Amino acid sequence: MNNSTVKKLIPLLVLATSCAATAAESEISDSDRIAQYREMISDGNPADFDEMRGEELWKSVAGPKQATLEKCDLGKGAGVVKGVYTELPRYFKDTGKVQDLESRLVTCMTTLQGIPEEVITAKPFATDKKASDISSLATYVVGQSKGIKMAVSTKHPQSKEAYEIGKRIFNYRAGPYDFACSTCHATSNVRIRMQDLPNLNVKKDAQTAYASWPAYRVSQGLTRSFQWRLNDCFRQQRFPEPKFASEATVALTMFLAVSANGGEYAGPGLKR
Amino acid sequence: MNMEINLQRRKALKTGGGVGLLALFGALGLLQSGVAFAEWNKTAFSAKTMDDALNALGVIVPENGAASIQLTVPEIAENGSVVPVTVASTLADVEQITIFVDKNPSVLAASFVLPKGTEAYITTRVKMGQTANVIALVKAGGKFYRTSKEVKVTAGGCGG
Amino acid sequence: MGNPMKIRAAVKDGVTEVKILMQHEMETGLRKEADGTLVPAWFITEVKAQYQGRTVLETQFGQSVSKNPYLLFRFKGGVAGEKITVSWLDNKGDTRSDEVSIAG
Amino acid sequence: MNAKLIMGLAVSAALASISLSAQAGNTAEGLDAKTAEIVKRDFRDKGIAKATRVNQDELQAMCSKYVDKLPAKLKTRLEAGESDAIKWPADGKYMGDWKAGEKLAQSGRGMTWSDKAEDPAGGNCYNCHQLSAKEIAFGTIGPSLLNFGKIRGNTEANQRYTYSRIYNAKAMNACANMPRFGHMGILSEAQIKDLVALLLDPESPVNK
Repeated sequence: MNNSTVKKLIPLLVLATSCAATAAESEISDSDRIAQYREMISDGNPADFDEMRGEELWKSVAGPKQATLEKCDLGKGAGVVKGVYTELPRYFKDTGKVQDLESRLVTCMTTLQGIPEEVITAKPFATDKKASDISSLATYVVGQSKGIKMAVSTKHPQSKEAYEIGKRIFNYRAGPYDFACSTCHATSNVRIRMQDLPNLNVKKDAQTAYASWPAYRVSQGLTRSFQWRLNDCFRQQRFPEPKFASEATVALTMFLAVSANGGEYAGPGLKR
Repeated sequence: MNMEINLQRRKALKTGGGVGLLALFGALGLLQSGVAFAEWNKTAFSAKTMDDALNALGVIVPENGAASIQLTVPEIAENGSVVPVTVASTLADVEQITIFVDKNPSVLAASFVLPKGTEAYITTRVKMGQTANVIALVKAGGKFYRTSKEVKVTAGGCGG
Repeated sequence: MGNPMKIRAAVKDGVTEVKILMQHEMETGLRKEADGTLVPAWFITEVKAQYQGRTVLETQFGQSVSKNPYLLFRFKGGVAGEKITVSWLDNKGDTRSDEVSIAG
Repeated sequence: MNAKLIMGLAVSAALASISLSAQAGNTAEGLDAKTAEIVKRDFRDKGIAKATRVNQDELQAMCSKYVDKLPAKLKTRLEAGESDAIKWPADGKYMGDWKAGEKLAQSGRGMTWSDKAEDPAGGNCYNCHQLSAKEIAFGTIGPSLLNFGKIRGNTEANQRYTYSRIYNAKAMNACANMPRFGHMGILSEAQIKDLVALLLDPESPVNK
């Protein structure tokens, strides 16, 4: 054991008999070190490659209809990509549904390119063996909203309803562990192991957290979409699997996106 | 070995465009795209211990570089798959910078040859299987200097 | 042929800073699949950066370099608008070259 | 530092929204019903995580509905029910092996769709608690348990108490964050005993 380890252990041992508040202070230094680590890896985000791949897919003909996605309407008119992510999810007249980015991309790929929905949603997440087209497309689209403030509307009654349902799903406790999203994400200044947890009921935390997804996950070497983020939360909640781009996940996204309103979108992010 | 190098050259040429003129340059060692690579130091990169790695690099006993090498690593790495390492040096005439991780299966991580005019300042990212020392070796004016720092690799997330 | 790199280069006060992000799996050869089979080693062994025909950095990598390798280095000289070429070679003999103009 | 204050605000905000929805009558209940319907439809079996896991027992349903702030009477009733269901060790012993307990505490595995049925579940303890001083990667969702045994004493009464807390934390606090490790069959009796030993054994790193 070297010196620095010993130094770190001593304060912990001293604190052991004192109260929890003091213990919390000593932990700040480790959190600071984690922050320092994140700062050091913040340059050179491999998510850029996924963005490039997505842009190419967006502009390339594909599917039985041999069409590109350049006429896809993500909410601001056919072909508009700039800033669309900051207003998603939203209500779409043509489908009569509230859709998030990924479910809307499914719509465009089916209607414009003629790719069957089952084909798109069968394996919607990237693996270390195979990239996911829909995930790369999402990375490309979100990149075009960098620096723009989140402004998701709940004016439409269906949007409002999605928000309310999403809030309920956020607090929905079930499964063998009795976990809900709120079990880990409704308290400030707590962490799992060394990972700080955002309190998604607090505006600032919600903004920072939402604005950094999709993100390149260093531990997996993959760029992850927001639908993946929710999917993996439910996995760790010991829930069954949420269907990709389902009403449940879109409603939850609506709740989280509205909670992040006003925050500047900063993705795609880079995470541990 | 030779065959392997030739194969690599051929592939390199292909990416360079594969035209006859380039092939000619290649044969003369004047590859336009600059992909005439030196031979990879297999012995050093296969070394399992610091001693073996240093031997393979022809280093006898390096000088203490604590004062002359600025090694920047995180004290704690949130994830061992990406650990940022920056090596800089105030020494004159730095020719080479080498980075090791003493507890990795192969201890030598990366080696940089700095031609004249290139500053002694390198950042890269390495994998670490566990808490270990990152070691920087700097060759300057024909001499080797060494310094090291510990990086704690933590268990992350929910672990599931 | 490998996937494109992302290279940024900028000159300031006579020093050019180059940041390179490469796309590569960097498999150690020690990782196992879920079914227990070993994933063969596959990693970049060498990276070379050139400016106006002269080498400004020569690099050798081992298995310990992270997936999608990142490199930052600085060299004296370098003129805005001029090109930097970066090339890599991996242990399977695959290679990739990309270039970028130095920003002012 | 402001955690308490922020939490307080969040809780009162949550309460306010509940009472508002309650005034709206059918709307809130309608939304609750619709949420349950959507959740049942939109989650599917994956690996060992079957779709039926979204079906809530009364405690889960009530804690969801009241966002973990139960009316006093309901809280008391639910806690009594959980307490009555605790299965105590037949041999009357509560202490196992702290070394096995430490291993369990370190493991965050178990019961996700990427775990296998035959893989033993971990205790997930370090995810939320500080235990051994040697482990710096500990969570803070739950209180620090460093020196738990030293502070509380390794008495039989305390062993029994500790066993019950791990077996079913909801017996004392209906909407606690902590899973009901025994009640829900996550950990076996022997595993819980190992964790009791980790917390109380004077030789355990928790108390060193």
